[in-house]
Amino acid sequence: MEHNQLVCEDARVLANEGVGPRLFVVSLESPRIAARLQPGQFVHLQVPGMPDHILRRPFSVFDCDPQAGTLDILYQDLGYGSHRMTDLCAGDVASQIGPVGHGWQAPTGTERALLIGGGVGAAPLFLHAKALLAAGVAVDVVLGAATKAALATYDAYTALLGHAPVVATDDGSFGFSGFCTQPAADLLAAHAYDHVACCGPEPLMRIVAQMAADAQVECQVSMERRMACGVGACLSCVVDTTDGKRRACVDGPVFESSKVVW
Amino acid sequence: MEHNQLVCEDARVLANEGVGPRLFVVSLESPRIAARLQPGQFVHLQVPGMPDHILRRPFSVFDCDPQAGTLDILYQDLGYGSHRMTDLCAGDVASQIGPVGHGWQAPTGTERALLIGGGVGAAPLFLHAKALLAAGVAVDVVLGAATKAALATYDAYTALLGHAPVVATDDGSFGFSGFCTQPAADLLAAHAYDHVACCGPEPLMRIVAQMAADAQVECQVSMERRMACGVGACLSCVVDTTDGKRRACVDGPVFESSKVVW
Amino acid sequence: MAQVNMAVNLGGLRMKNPVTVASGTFGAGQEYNDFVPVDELGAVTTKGVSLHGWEGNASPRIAETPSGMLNSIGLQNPGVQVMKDDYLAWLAPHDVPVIVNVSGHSMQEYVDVIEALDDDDRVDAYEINISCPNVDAGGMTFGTHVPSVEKVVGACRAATNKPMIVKLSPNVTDIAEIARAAEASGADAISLINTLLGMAIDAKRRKPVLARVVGGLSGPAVKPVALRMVWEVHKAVKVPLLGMGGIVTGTDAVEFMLAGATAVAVGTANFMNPTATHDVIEGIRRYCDDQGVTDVNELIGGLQC
Amino acid sequence: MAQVNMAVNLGGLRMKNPVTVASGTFGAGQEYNDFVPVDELGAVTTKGVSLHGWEGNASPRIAETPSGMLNSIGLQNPGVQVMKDDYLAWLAPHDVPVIVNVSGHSMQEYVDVIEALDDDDRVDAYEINISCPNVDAGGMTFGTHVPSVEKVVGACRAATNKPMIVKLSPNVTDIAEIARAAEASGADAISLINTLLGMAIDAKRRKPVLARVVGGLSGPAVKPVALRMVWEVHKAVKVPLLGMGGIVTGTDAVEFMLAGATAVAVGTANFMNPTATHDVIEGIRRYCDDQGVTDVNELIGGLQC
Ligand SMILES: Cc1cc2nc3c(=O)[nH]c(=O)nc-3n(C[C@H](O)[C@H](O)[C@H](O)COP(=O)(O)OP(=O)(O)OC[C@H]3O[C@@H](n4cnc5c(N)ncnc54)[C@H](O)[C@@H]3O)c2cc1C
Ligand SMILES: Cc1cc2nc3c(=O)[nH]c(=O)nc-3n(C[C@H](O)[C@H](O)[C@H](O)COP(=O)(O)OP(=O)(O)OC[C@H]3O[C@@H](n4cnc5c(N)ncnc54)[C@H](O)[C@@H]3O)c2cc1C
Ligand SMILES: Cc1cc2nc3c(=O)[nH]c(=O)nc-3n(C[C@H](O)[C@H](O)[C@H](O)COP(=O)(O)O)c2cc1C
Ligand SMILES: Cc1cc2nc3c(=O)[nH]c(=O)nc-3n(C[C@H](O)[C@H](O)[C@H](O)COP(=O)(O)O)c2cc1C
Ligand code: FES
Ligand code: FES
Repeated sequence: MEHNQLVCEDARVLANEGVGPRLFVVSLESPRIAARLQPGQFVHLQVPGMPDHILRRPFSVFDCDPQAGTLDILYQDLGYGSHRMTDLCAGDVASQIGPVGHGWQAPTGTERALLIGGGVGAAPLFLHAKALLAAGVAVDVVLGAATKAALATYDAYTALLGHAPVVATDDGSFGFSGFCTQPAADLLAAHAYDHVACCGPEPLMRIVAQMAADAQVECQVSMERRMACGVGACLSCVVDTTDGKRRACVDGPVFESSKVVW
Repeated sequence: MEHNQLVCEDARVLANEGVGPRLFVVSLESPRIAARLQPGQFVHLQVPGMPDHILRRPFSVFDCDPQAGTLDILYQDLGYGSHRMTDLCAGDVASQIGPVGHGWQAPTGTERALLIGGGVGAAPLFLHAKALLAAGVAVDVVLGAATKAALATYDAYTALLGHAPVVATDDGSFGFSGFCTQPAADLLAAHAYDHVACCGPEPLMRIVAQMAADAQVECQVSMERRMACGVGACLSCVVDTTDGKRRACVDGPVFESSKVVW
Repeated sequence: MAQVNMAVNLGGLRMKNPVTVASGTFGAGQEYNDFVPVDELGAVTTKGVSLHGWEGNASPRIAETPSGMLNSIGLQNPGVQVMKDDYLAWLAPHDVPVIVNVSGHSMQEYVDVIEALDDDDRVDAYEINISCPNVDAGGMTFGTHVPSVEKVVGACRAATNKPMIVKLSPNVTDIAEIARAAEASGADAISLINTLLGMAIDAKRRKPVLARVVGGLSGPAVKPVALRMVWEVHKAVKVPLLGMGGIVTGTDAVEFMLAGATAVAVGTANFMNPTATHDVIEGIRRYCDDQGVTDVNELIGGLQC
Repeated sequence: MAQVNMAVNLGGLRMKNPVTVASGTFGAGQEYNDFVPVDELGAVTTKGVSLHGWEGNASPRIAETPSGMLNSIGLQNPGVQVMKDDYLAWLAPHDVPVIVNVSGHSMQEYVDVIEALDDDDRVDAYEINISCPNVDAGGMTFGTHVPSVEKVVGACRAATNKPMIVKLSPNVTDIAEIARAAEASGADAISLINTLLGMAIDAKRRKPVLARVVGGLSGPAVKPVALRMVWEVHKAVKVPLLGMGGIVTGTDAVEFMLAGATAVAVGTANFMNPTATHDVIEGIRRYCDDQGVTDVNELIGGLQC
């Protein structure tokens, strides 16, 4: 693997908007990171205005425009730092390290790929879908969310794919009523895939990994761990794999699901 | 002494402006404190946006409008918290405890008073001057500063007194060239005073106290100490007095200078 | 919404809720009464008192540190007589149990303080401070070695039948060992932690910030150490614990109770927010409501691990 | 503006400036090389290494606390062979002294690690970690009692002639006593502090945040404790000190030097700011310029009190 050069850059907030229940998209001007970001990589962001909280927060990049030098993060307000992020205004500056980690890598020769995103897990798959489509790969997308209003990426995926993604909501307010594993299983049964990529809550990824294994399709998952350094130095973020404990930040966040010890 | 009822109030910033080198005046809407504040009392302010700095900062009130419910603080940017204060904008909110402490109390029957303010020490004397003038007392004011630009209260005193205060600057850029103790000594020699009030660096107050003692004039000084609670509970702010260690926050900040053990 | 039972029993001291104040941060309640009527508290804990009073240390006595502060007050106090004439007199009409924090330069002085107070009905319990890092004689030196802990606690025990809380220093290798010694010597409850010994330096002036050079660290910064020690002591002794160290919110207090504290004390947080004690009490109540806890005693030692 | 002499000598280890990294927070330099070329450092200190490597503890391994963090990594490391083949091989072309941080579950393992490394020229010094709070056997248990300190340090001393730094735990009653034992047993330098034992609790889930329940506290929150201990040890021993604990800025580093440290290590601050080491070096230089200090060695123990 090539050495993935990291930068620490003061990103300027361009916009920060609510896109669903406790869901926000922040757009950042961060040209040096945007220029080199690969699908599935993340940034390690220092949320401004909370100096008593010393750690950075890792966020996947949802969308990225290398020419414009901008990137978008889809985030959920679920704790102290992500709540503070909702206060960010255009013009604010936040330091971020990136692009971090090992992203999605569909096997060479992939013709059809299945992407499954649960909750904000839909975000890091978007650039993957973009790249696959650009490479001529057929892409099916399944999105799961608690409720219709939380399907924050639905329109973006619809525009990208040229048709709506398959959708499941826990409360049945839109699309399939129930967990998104069901439509994913249906698709897996219906088509011949070379590649599955999944990001979302760990139980979802575990089930998808099992389904893919049963269907003998290569499968990748993006793992979340609490991170201190975000650059591979501190070993705070390890994931149990068949190769031992590996760092989610730089050996991942994307791992072959067959290597993860769930 | 009557019990001085304290409140803790969210004050709204109305304005925050530079008035000299590293000198600022912040105006706050703080109706419950403004309504009861006595000259020489202070507020114990929580500077917003620095949660890793847990202590409040004490600031004397420079001017106060009980009807409008507003008060002004003259402050110097000289450390972490006061530097953060320079970022305050209209609409920001800062919690403050007040009105704290034992203020100036000219002896009954005072006919002529001498007020000596060094640096930002000019601030807490302003309301005292106002009250004395309103009570028909003749008031002479001496202000000392490093340089002309730092005489931030000059105009306010001029307007209040109806004439310019006596001024000394260390660099001779305005008024008497040198330490303000000289014009103060001259005034003390020239007039019969019943009361001297001084606020400024401790060396200044010590000299003034000695001059007043020599002239046998009653003299009060406002003492600065690092403060934790600001309400009399923690004993972090004690001043050595002839009555033992007394709390600057509630037994002071204004003390009879004859009682202070310098 | 069911009414939550907030009452706890701290080694014989009945408290209407589990929240008292950390000694030395709240006077005897009077200074904060404008913000929190002292009757609201589960108990009030006084500033440490010695027999004839002490002057305390020189100024500066405090320094601010990241998420914390250092103090070197040095147990300034006016002595037992003023405690009775002023503080206890002011407290008398209030419906709140009083814990008197006891200091001494010698073992005998601890006993003398207790004897001077013991027939006073306004004193409901003692907190024996063998952990103050800010005095040269007595204080922490008593609290860091088993034999001296046994001696002081044993002597105090012989002097009173009132609930006796022993306050431990965190500046030790093995807090559980010290706690067991205090328990074996007659403590009805154990309080912890007192301050961690620390220091601040003014680089420009090349001088210590505190006149006394070193001081005691308190505030949010120390909470992880305090929680760990409460948990260790909870596993080591049977007597109830009074937990403290960096408690600012109701959630912080609940964490201490889950780690094994029967009651908690709010200290440095009072300086940050003068209604901190009130807010902590309400925060505990809200937590219980949200979690369907009907008796706050269910939380004590309820950590699952 | 005169050129400041930044070079220091840490018990025989020559450093071009007084700044190294705290073990375990910087890998062996490779991961931070995009931000701070490792050659800029006065020395690089590796993550702790054991003979055949350890798996470390379960996740979650970290928790954020007020102005600090807890970690319970548990000395995960791939063992001496990988240290040589990978880390030292990567470091070899770089112009920076290497301090290898040595761990063991037993006294023998410390010695074995040193013996396996001692004829490797790429190792310039050892830091003997007798203070890790995150392993069940060895680690901190060696560092909290004089007899075991003497044994481990003496055995390591017999195994090498290279500069040997002994790293102390702050979780002790008397740090000066432990430091004297390390010095008497052959330490060329003493480093302190390792992490303070702490704990974090998730009140909602009623569970510890860390899988291992307790962990080591580091970061700005611990700086006052670290400074105090450096000062106490400086007064107690003659060997030079490597100070650490919450250093974020050049001013922080200067404070440690004034308290008695010959060199300093930047740890948790790297996570906050990946150029922290560079910024600390520049900050020390700027302080010296501003204060008219021409040799950084003038600062060591320069506190006036
Ligand atoms: C590689 C990676 C990519 C991520 N991408 C996104 C994203 O695109 N959008 C998004 O909304 N979130 C993402 N996350 C999760 C995000 O980092 C956490 O939600 C955030 O750090 C929480 O910070 P907080 O201060 O709000 O929470 P805290 O108040 O610190 O904690 C709140 C809760 O969040 C959990 N948490 C804290 N840190 C992490 C973490 N690093 N990983 C998982 N859980 C954590 C805690 O256990 C706790 O339950 C990603 C995490 C990783 C590791
Ligand atoms: C009763 C009282 C009234 C005051 N009125 C005013 C006022 O009207 N205008 C004004 O500009 N300042 C006033 N001060 C001083 C003001 O409180 C300090 O300048 C301020 O707290 C410094 O905070 P900081 O975070 O900027 O400084 P820090 O970064 O905390 O420290 C910077 C320097 O300020 C000193 N300092 C810190 N706290 C205090 C303190 N409480 N008293 C004295 N020195 C301190 C420190 O020793 C240090 O040298 C008053 C102080 C007191 C006690
Ligand atoms: C200013 C101050 C004064 C204190 N005085 C005493 C005291 O007199 N007796 C005592 O036992 N503890 C004293 N302490 C320690 C506190 O009671 C408490 O143990 C410690 O501060 C930790 O709690 P906190 O972090 O909530 O403040 C004092 C602490 C502070 C900050
Ligand atoms: C994530 C992490 C891992 C650590 N690993 C080690 C280690 O392997 N060996 C060691 O001696 N100290 C280790 N430490 C302790 C640090 O080297 C240092 O002593 C401590 O963190 C205090 O410094 P700081 O506040 O600057 O981080 C570790 C600390 C952290 C935060
Ligand atoms: S976060 Fe430090 S190694 Fe992954
Ligand atoms: S600041 Fe607490 S008594 Fe004055």
